[in-house]
Amino acid sequence: MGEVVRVEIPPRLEYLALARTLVVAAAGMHGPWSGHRLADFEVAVSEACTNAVEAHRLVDQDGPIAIACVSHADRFEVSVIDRGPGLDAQVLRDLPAPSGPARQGREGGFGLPLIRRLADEVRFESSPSGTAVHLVLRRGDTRG
Amino acid sequence: MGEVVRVEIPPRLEYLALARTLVVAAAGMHGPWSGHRLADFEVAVSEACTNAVEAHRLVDQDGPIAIACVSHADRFEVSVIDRGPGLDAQVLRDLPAPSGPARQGREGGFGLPLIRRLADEVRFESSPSGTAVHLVLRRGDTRG
Amino acid sequence: MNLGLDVSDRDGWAVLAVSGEVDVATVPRLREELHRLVADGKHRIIVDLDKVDFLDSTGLGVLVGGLKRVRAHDGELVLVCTQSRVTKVFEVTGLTKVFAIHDSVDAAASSGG
Amino acid sequence: MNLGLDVSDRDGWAVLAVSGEVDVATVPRLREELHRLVADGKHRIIVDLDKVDFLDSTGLGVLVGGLKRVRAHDGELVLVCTQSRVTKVFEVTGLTKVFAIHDSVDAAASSGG
Ligand SMILES: Nc1ncnc2c1ncn2[C@@H]1O[C@H](COP(=O)(O)OP(=O)(O)O)[C@@H](O)[C@H]1O
Ligand SMILES: Nc1ncnc2c1ncn2[C@@H]1O[C@H](COP(=O)(O)OP(=O)(O)O)[C@@H](O)[C@H]1O
Repeated sequence: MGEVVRVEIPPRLEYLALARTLVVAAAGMHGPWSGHRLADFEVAVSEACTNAVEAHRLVDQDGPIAIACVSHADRFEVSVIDRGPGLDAQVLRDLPAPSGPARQGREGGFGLPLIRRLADEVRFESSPSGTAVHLVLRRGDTRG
Repeated sequence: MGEVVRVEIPPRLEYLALARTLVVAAAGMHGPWSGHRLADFEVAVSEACTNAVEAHRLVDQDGPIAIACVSHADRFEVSVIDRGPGLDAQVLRDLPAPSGPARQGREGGFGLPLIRRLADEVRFESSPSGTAVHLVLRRGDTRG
Repeated sequence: MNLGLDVSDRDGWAVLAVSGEVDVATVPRLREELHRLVADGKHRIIVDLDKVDFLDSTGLGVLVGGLKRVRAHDGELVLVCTQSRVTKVFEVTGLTKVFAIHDSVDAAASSGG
Repeated sequence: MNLGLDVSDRDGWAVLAVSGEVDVATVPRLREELHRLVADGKHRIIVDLDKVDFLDSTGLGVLVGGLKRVRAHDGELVLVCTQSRVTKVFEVTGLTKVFAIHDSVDAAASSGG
């Protein structure tokens, strides 16, 4: 496993920009990433962090949200770890297609679709004591 | 106590720039800081991080170095925490004045003098299992 | 907060030039500004996103909300953006079918709207 | 690595323009470049630090080392810097008494050296 950079932020929206800055700097050290792939990935990471902050709010959890970055031979991986209520498997299953008609009527709910589309791979690990979202940026992928 | 941002980096010099970026972003959220005081403080923090990386090398410690940022009512404080061999109290006592003649003959050893001069306050806590350097940037200080 | 908002007029359109980072922390100011414009009777709005460095899902949501508001007054809300890092989030959410996205404020102002 | 080095000639001086961040990770390249210049017989060197965003103690150390090397050949090493964030580290270490620091490459090149 590669070297890990880990940052912990208070569960407040004001810290999202800082988390993004850190992730972009860490990924930049382990690039290069073609085109705007890192910029796309940054959006996915930011959405996951937003959801983590909102998850902490739901359960009045003041503790930090952790963001861990690991560079592997084949990929750069960011894990966003919260201590919120956990993510219902149903939410993930019910997720409409990003460009489906259900999206456009609403003002919210674009987060998970963006995560799915802008990261090369996403894994959710969830329990009633929290959620970890693992976002993958693959090397050698020239999309973007 | 204020909110804490904490980052852990591998004990490698390549990660110092990332640590600086994080500290400057965190301090920037809790400013404003007059003149180039934050830039000066950044140098002090960077020197403390360099020493931490070197301390890990001395004892072949692969574990992370932690950098914690806390904003208090009267100050912004950064703690650089390593698991190196500890800092001899003698080193701190023997430290020549920054601009003393002993400095200028050597190519190294400007680190601790810069830390002392560019942070508003410094505290060292050390034991054989590691060192914590606490660097303070005071509010309302218009030096700089 | 790293968000800039600047309002001007152009050929009967209100031009809202946005710069910096639109995220969940800064988006309330964008929402307020759009609501204020509509309340002031500006129902033809160009949102210029060309100086935006970052745009997240809440930014999309506020723009969709703005579009609904002006359309309720038979108005229009169109976008200006040439940066792929920003247009990408419209593409992957299917919103390129919902918004007219122009290359410049000039092109937007002379669009049918 | 975020360090730029560019060498040129000016009125008998070698001008080493440094940009970006000089820290313990990037400083080996600055040290090599200075040693190479001296080995090439350039003993009058202007180090232009005006585009430097960050300079730490190891950067100071390498400049002190460079000064010693050129002086061993009866040469000179002078600095250009107008940015207070960089000049500050020279001040607090007393190195403003050791280095001549000029406002521009022109001023440095026409200095006694
Ligand atoms: N980390 C998380 N913990 C708990 N619930 C989550 C988490 N991430 C997402 N969710 C759930 O998934 C839903 C959809 O998220 P998203 O697509 O980002 O849209 P929005 O946050 O705008 O509702 C959220 O409303 C929330 O119920
Ligand atoms: N965190 C630390 N752990 C152990 N020793 C330290 C630490 N920080 C500083 N020192 C000791 O203090 C000495 C002086 O440090 P410094 O002034 O930064 O100069 P330099 O690192 O160039 O020798 C170091 O050589 C080291 O022996």
